Amino acid sequence: MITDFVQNCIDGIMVGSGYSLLALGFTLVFGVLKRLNLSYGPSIMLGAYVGTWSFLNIADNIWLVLLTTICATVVIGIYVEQLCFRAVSKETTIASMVSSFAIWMQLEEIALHLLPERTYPFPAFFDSGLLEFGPFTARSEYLFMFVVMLLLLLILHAFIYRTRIGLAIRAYSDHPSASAYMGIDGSSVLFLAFIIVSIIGGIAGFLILSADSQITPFFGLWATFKGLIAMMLGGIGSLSGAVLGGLILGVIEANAFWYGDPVIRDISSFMLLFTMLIIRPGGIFGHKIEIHQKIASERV
Amino acid sequence: MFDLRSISKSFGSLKALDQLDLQLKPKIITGLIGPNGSGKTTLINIMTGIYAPDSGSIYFHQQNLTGESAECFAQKSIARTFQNIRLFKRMTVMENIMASLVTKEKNKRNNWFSYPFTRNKFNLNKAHEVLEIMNLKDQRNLFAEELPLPLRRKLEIARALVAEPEVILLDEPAGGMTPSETFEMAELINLHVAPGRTIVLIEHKMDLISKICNHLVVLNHGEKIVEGETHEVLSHKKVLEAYIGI
Amino acid sequence: MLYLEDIRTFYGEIEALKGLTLEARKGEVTCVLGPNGAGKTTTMFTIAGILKPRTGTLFLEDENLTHVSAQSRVRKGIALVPENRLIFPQMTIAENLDTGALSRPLKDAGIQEDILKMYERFPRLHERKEQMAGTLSGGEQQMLAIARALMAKPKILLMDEPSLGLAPLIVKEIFNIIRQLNEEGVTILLVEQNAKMALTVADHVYLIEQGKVTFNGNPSEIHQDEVIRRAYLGSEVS
Amino acid sequence: MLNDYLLTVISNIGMISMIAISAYLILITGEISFGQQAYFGISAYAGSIATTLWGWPFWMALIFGSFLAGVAGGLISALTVRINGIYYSIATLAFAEMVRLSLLKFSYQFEIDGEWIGPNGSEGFGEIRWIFENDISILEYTLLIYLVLFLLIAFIYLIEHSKLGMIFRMLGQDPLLASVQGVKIIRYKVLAASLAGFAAGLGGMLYAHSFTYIEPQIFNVMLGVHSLAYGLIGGLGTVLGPIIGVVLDIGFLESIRGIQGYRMIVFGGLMAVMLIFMPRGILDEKRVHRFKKFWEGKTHV
Repeated sequence: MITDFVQNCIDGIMVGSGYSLLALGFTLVFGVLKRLNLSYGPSIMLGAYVGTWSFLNIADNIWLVLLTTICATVVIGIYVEQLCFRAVSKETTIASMVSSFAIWMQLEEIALHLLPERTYPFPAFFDSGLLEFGPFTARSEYLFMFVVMLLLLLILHAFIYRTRIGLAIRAYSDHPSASAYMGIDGSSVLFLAFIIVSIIGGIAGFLILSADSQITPFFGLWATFKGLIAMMLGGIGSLSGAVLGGLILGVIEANAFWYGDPVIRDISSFMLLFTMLIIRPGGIFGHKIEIHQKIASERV
Repeated sequence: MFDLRSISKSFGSLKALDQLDLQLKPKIITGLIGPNGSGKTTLINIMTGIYAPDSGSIYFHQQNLTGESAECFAQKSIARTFQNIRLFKRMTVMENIMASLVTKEKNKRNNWFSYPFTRNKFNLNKAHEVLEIMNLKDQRNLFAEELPLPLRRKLEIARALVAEPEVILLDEPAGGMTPSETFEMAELINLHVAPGRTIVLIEHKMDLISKICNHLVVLNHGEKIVEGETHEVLSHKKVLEAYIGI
Repeated sequence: MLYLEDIRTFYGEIEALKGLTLEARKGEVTCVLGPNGAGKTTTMFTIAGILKPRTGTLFLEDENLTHVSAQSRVRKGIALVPENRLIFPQMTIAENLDTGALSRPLKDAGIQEDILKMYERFPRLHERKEQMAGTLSGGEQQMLAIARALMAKPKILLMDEPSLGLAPLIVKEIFNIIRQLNEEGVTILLVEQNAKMALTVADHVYLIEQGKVTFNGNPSEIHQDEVIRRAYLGSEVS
Repeated sequence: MLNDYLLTVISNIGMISMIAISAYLILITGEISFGQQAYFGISAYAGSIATTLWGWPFWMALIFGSFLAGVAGGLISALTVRINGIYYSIATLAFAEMVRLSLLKFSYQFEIDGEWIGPNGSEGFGEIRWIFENDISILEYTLLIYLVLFLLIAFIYLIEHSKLGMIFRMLGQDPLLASVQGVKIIRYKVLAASLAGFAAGLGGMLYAHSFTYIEPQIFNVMLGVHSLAYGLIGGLGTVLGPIIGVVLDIGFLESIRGIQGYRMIVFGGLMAVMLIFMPRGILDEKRVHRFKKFWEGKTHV
């Protein structure tokens, strides 16, 4: 009984690390823009489609797939940034969000024109295998994904917290007007953030899909949902919150799946999200200080 | 009538108001002055229910309003304007004025679906009256965001006036205006806004204050330092000290 | 050092600065006084490049900066301590200081050293260096804002109402810091409402009203309250 | 002349217009709901159960389904009054997905004429035979849809020109200012959400009876976001805005054969570009006002 639970948690954390990466992408962009980019998932999906296309039509080389996936995701990311966020005026947050949804539909259809079948195989790094650790097991491709995700999280963390560019991004998302006084150029921060987030998205998409070893057009919606839920669970704008939110989502899903079925798994994650938004909108790890700041900024 | 008893309010580590007592005198213009950050706007926000005080109590006509919502304050016939002008941007001047009548109509026959609300004779007459007073008649079909700043300030006052409130709190009604516009505003307040009403006026332009206020309250660091007749207060030593330093 | 000539700045259609001419000399504290709405903050924003003047010129040490962006002006040596401090509330104090050095070239090795110097100057910041800046008190936030601006190694430090919303005792402390900085050779342009405090540190004073300079001279000349009284409390009161 | 395909497109426009109006009602009160499809779905299921399993008359079932959807809308709004902006949007999305997924688990079947009829989880709910049993042609049903749509538009039009409409717009533009004018914000937010739920419910119930088969997958987030987009394209200045959006998408783009297969690329791109220049749609408040003034000027002469 308890071993089942522990096993579920292990599985959940492995899958959850993928959610964490997606959530990080959402959080970074939302922190900088203060607007929601719905087309993040679909742009990763289209990027992965381009990767699959190159796998099928150019060469059977995993590194080529990785490279094309990342490059394509970055290009699409820039397209979204220019069209939905730079061009649309800042006061109309609704317009940006709906515009990013419009691009979502566009990306999905482009993907279907690129590869019209329902599913395609996505290359895996190596063949599936079951590793045993005492009473617990882990599938090797998920373990690999988990380890790479962890590495990526560490690199990203170091980038955001240890480099000057990371510092500038954080300063801008913390207080855009104050950052202007420090000589930070807002629009280049925005551009940079989109590129970084697209690279993360490309890698995350590649890892998740290669563990699944197949790709479908539903991946866009799936990625947007999982990323959004994980971000909201952890609390908007907090990087560590996004990581933890992803892991928690993974663990809950794995357990709900084990004790229930796929539908119960999905219901439970949405139920968790809904109740949390009502009871604690700031997220499980939302900073208290954020609330203070909100009060201060609302001073009439 | 308006009675504030030892009101305190802090924002984090900043003490905006500290044990402040204030009794408004009815039917005159009370000027509220003090250097930047002395708590004037916070006080107005407390007097309109936007903030609840951390401690202390608020009485209006002997009725305890402490902790009530902004809606409740508004329905007690207290109106206000904002320092950073707040208008319904995507409504016309006329609609902005009508918006103020939505909850304060005295005309009982005009119920929910009395159609159409914005063409109702009773409301229209009232709105036109106010537009006439504030010289906004020619702009009545413009959108609020299309107006230049002085007219926006006037529109805010018009919106407050149309509900025929007992108390109007004016937060820098001449902020950002030129001397001639300020002069015009002073005339307007004196002739049309003030008669028969209790007015609180926050203003930095001392010319305006000394021209139209009968009574002054000076705040500094969230405390009331001086209160009294305008001319006495302005030549009070403490006031100058508050403004130009310790 | 810094020279503004005939600057006219507009907020939309409102002319906030109507031909402002002003000079800040090297190594001095130049103080701009004036009532609310006179255009003090607009002056600061124009110098920092956040607002673009419609006409006029701005020189920093013989270099014309009139058409230079706000980002490059920080690099050229103009640092601003903004009104209301505007520190980054969700970053630690150490990180806030780091952001100040963002305008310095990447290879500048002295950054860590300068941070240590700041801690030496403001021991209270040192004690709390891993704390979120939003949890600091008003006075500490002001110190942080000053330290952050100094991290850019500015040629001239602009300070916009450093005493705003602070208790009298802390205001004194802040002005002690300003005096100390000036003694160390930092050029400062100070905008203040608290005239009395400002005059204790000023080498040169400008009084602005309605976007124009109405007085320009030594603090000793202005000390005879009359001018200030007129500017702050109106002309009708004697 | 009016072939069945064309009639289906026209009746589709009518039914989708109702959920678009529902999203529009929330939009003018200043929030973005990703979850109006939930109310569409609730009413589709409830109304169909009422006619098919309980044998209720059509009109009663229509009111019942929509009323249930309205109550659900009000309830969710009352639960979420404390949150706004992105938090509200995500909360509505979460609720809608919960409804959709619960419908996958929802089974309620009766044996009628030797056949098991009723919703059965992911297999959906077929045999909603009201149209066939009463021998109603597609044309007649289309007319019925447009009668309901007309009544709905008339009702919303009335509301928009009454005090209530003014209050909704006040809430949407500046809630704090609205409360300073004495508007009880929570009450009207809940009211607007109930009305929106009701409007979506009308569409959902009619939809189920038009297609005779529904499944939870129909009520996914795509439906909700589309209905949101219709209002933003058509314009937030008048209730006719969302309908223009629907007509543009379903009527116009679907009928151009040349772009078959590229519809979303064209529509998505068009929408993104349009939102840059008209962030509040074609018929935004300003254009509506100008049009009214122009019209008044003409009639006065």
